[in-house]
Amino acid sequence: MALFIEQLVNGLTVGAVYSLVALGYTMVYGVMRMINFAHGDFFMIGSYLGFTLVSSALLGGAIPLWAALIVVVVLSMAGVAIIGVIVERAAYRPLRRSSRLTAVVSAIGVSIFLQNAVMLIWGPRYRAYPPWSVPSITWQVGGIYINFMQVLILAVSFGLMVALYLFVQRTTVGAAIRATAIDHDTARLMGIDVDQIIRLIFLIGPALGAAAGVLLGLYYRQIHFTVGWTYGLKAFTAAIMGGIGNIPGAMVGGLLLGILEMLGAGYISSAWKDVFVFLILILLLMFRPTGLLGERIAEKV
Amino acid sequence: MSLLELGDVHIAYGNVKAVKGIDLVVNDGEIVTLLGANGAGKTTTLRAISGLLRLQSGVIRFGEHELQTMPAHKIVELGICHVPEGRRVFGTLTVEENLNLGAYKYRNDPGRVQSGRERVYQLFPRLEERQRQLAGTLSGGEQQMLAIGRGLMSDPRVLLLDEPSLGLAPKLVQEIFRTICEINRQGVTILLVEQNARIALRVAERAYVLETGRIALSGESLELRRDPRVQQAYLGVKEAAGLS
Amino acid sequence: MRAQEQVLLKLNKLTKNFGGLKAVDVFDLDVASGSITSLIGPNGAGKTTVFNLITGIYRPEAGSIKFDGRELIGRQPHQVAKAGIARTFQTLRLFENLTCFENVLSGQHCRTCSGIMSSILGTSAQRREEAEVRGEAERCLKLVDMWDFRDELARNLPYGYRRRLEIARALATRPHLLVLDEPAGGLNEKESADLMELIQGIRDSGITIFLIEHDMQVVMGISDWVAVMDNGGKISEGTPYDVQHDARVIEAYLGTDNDDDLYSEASQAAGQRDTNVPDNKSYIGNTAGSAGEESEGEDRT
Amino acid sequence: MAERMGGYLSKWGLHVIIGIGIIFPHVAGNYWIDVAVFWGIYVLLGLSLNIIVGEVGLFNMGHSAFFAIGAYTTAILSERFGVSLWLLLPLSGLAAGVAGYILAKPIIHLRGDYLLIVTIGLNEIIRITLLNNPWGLTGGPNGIIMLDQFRIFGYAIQRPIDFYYLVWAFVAITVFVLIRLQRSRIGRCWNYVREDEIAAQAMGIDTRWAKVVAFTLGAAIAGATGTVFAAKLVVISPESFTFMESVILFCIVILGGMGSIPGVILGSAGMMVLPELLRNFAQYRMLFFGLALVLMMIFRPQGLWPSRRWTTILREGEGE
Repeated sequence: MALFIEQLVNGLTVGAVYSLVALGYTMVYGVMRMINFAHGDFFMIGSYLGFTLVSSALLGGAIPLWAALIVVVVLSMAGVAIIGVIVERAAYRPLRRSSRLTAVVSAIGVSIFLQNAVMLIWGPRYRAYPPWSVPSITWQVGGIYINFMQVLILAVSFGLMVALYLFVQRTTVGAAIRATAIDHDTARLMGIDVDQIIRLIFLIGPALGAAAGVLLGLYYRQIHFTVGWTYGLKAFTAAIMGGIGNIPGAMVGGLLLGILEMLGAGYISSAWKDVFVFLILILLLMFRPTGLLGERIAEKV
Repeated sequence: MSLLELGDVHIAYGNVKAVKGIDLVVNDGEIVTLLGANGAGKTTTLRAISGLLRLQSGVIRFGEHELQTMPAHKIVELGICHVPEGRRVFGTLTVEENLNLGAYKYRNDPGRVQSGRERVYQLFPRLEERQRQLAGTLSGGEQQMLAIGRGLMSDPRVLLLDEPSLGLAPKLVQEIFRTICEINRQGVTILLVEQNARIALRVAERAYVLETGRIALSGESLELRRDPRVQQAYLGVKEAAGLS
Repeated sequence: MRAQEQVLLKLNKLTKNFGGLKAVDVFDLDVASGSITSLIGPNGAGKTTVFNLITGIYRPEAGSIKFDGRELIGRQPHQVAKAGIARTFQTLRLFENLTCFENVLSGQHCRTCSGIMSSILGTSAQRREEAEVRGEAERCLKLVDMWDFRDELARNLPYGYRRRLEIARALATRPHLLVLDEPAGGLNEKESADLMELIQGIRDSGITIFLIEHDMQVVMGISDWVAVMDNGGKISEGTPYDVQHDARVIEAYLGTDNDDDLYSEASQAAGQRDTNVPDNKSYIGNTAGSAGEESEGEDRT
Repeated sequence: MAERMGGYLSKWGLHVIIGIGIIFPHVAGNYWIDVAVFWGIYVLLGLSLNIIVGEVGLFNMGHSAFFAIGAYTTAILSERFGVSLWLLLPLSGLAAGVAGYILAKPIIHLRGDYLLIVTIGLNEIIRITLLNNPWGLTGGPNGIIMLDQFRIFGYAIQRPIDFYYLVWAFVAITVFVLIRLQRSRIGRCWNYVREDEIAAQAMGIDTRWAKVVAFTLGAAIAGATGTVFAAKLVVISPESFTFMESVILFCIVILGGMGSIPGVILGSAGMMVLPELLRNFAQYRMLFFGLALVLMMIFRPQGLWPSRRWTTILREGEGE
């Protein structure tokens, strides 16, 4: 039982990170019907930016450590958001009227470009967040241990997700995002600048990915320029599990994936955990072809 | 007096020409209707005016502005609103959210949005009862009301209506058209695309008849209704006589 | 007299719901062999749903569909086609990026059998079959007078020809029953007249025709039998003449309200418009005008 | 051959290309011959994926799984039982084809992006399984060393130049087969499914069957290619069959132009030979490569050598 709860907490932690990244996939997909294969690289760049900021003098002690970490997260988010907007403008906007597969290949090109750019800047070897970047505090709650980073990850991720949810559901601009996702042309007839909405999506999505990147960098400490693909794939899986295009779906999908993965690692073996996860994904899609919260698409005849 | 003017407008989809040189004038305060069969280019013309389609050549003038190079959202801000064919309400948004989006250009002015909603609820009391409901759960007639109401939220000078009668029961069609007349009386100029020529020619002052991308006929509704060519092609008068 | 005719298609107590809404409600109809039978009714009455039930795209909740004595319910669309029912679609569904000739070739698929090996080896049986298939496609294209367009991509055709091409494609399956969903939709008068001639020609060649149409000129001009649908049920059937004079039909199309007040209001607004309203009956001839491009199912899904 | 390629090239142009192809290994160094060998292998893989993605329009981004099944079947049977490679060629194809059939059957109804993620998932499942060395069969991360070679009357095909002719002979045979298929009832029905599935059904085509056949055939060709790959590479390990590998294959098809055979040949050149040509830029080469992919898609979205039909739609898409 202790193992179960421990793996559940671990799963929630990793899952919250997946959710943040999955939100980027799902929002881009929702509005543009396009899988942004470079999204995992936004996550990766976030973790590198965070690494640089943490390693620099920022954590000098002028402000409490947890506040300094929040600053790092925010700055990395801002940096990656700018890159996201540039990528959209340069590599995706010219393709908006082409076939979806064309955009997929362009995104793969972007991904290769970003990975190699990071490799040239930060070097090809593994980098590690300095050990003093995270306070080694651990709490014992009812027989299980929870450390500082887990709390930070859960707090920041859930904070960001709630904020995003309220923004999308409660504001007029949020409604405009949902409207654009349903129907570009009609959204334009409402006076919504669809280009602007897409730019906004490419600001929010990569920023969330960057936050996830910093958090996971702090959690596992080691980062590498290829991790974007690994985590990107996981997050994409999470988005599909939840039903791609659906914002609560991405949140649920991420958490579910994290928990499944950690339970798989705990009860089966960590070597087979990904097989377990993908098998569940396939089974899920066999019975619910559009994911957990995905809309039923009945083709009009 | 002309508020909206199209000069020699050409539009193509790929290499298929949809509109081949249309000249059209809408005067301030009028209801003008655009008639024609499926595929004649009516909807294409409206989409060009509202900026959803680019022209191959030609001019669209609105007051002192030229619209043909303007993006759609700017055109809405100028005061032209297009209520698209098939209603196209945002089904997973509530009625109220749909209306608020109609007033997107006033999004920083909640008072204005509020008064806009009140005006719409006055025209369509049924929408007020359903303001919290998802638009997708409304009946066809209610969706059409919402689509028109949503259009009015931007406080347009010109309303482009595409097939408001489409798929509606005759009784509802009458209700919708009664409201259209009411909106016009409130000072909104209307350009109406309709397949239901009979009813369109009743509410409109003037009409243009499109045939395969060109204007085949135009004039006062009254005259057109008496024009044998129109009667034959669109009102089924000959067939009606044959039936009885 | 009608009882003596041989029934090719027999719909018995057909019922189909969409989320609680009865799209088709205990619907009965016989289509006589060798006839042209029309199904008319206001938008949303359930006509296209009946077609989708016959062709296997939807499965009814109850009822039976007997074609030539055999039950069709439970068969996949391609099995229905193979059994001898070909259809066209209200919103054209051509293979847009293929040529007209290739479009028509598709109809022969279910009448031929050469497989992968024989195609690779180019066996004599395969070559013979291929020649037959091409001959048949040529015949069908010539039948609708489109041989000159054989190498044109379907997407580049003018609207009227697109309708004809769909009919040619359906004919290439060598059907016993041809089901046409609004074949005259969007056609001008000349094109409609040509179409009527074409449809009659097809019937005379021994193929039974069942069609949905809004253009009353077409319906009344060519039908042997007309059924009227409203709210998912059949409200009338008979010869064109009978149906035109059925009070229930007139009501279904027109509503019972007197619409004078609408026009008097309108004329107040305009100043001086004619308020002379023609009598209800002549309105029937005009329903061509209300033919929509929308699929009927839309409101219901 | 010549007359069959006639749809794409003039007879004369084809002869010139074949001529250059025959002379090339006699003038080029071993390094470039090897590049050409791998190009040929990717052409085979690209052609096999083109059936699935290009002809039928199914989004398969896990194709290297079938390639892996073929390569491992070859390596295991060759090393443990000494089965001849000529026999393993069809056997590996069969194994991958059967796997393709079994895996495709339950998932083939999924739409676009959902199918995409499931194929990625299958790719990962198979890669991880190979990595975990089940029953000690696959050798885990180190893989299997396979020493056997293709032999023609005792002559082992080992030198790059021999491999070159072997691989491109396979390419020629595959192209011949695929052109035959493209122009047959089967090939046409794949295109109907890609264009409009519902209309295809209404024409009496069992679309599910058509999709499964395409998937199985594509997997089988990839599996057979695995045998050639195993013979060339000697060491077969899971890192040759990653998700990235599948992505490259996917890009080959799109880059070349969906459904186009010469497009696949050019597309593989773009994905395999171009990075080699960029070697002068040393560490910047992959950076340029990424950039080139993006620019290609922006300026030539229809692909390098699109099949006739796809040109039209994409050109019009741009114009709008």
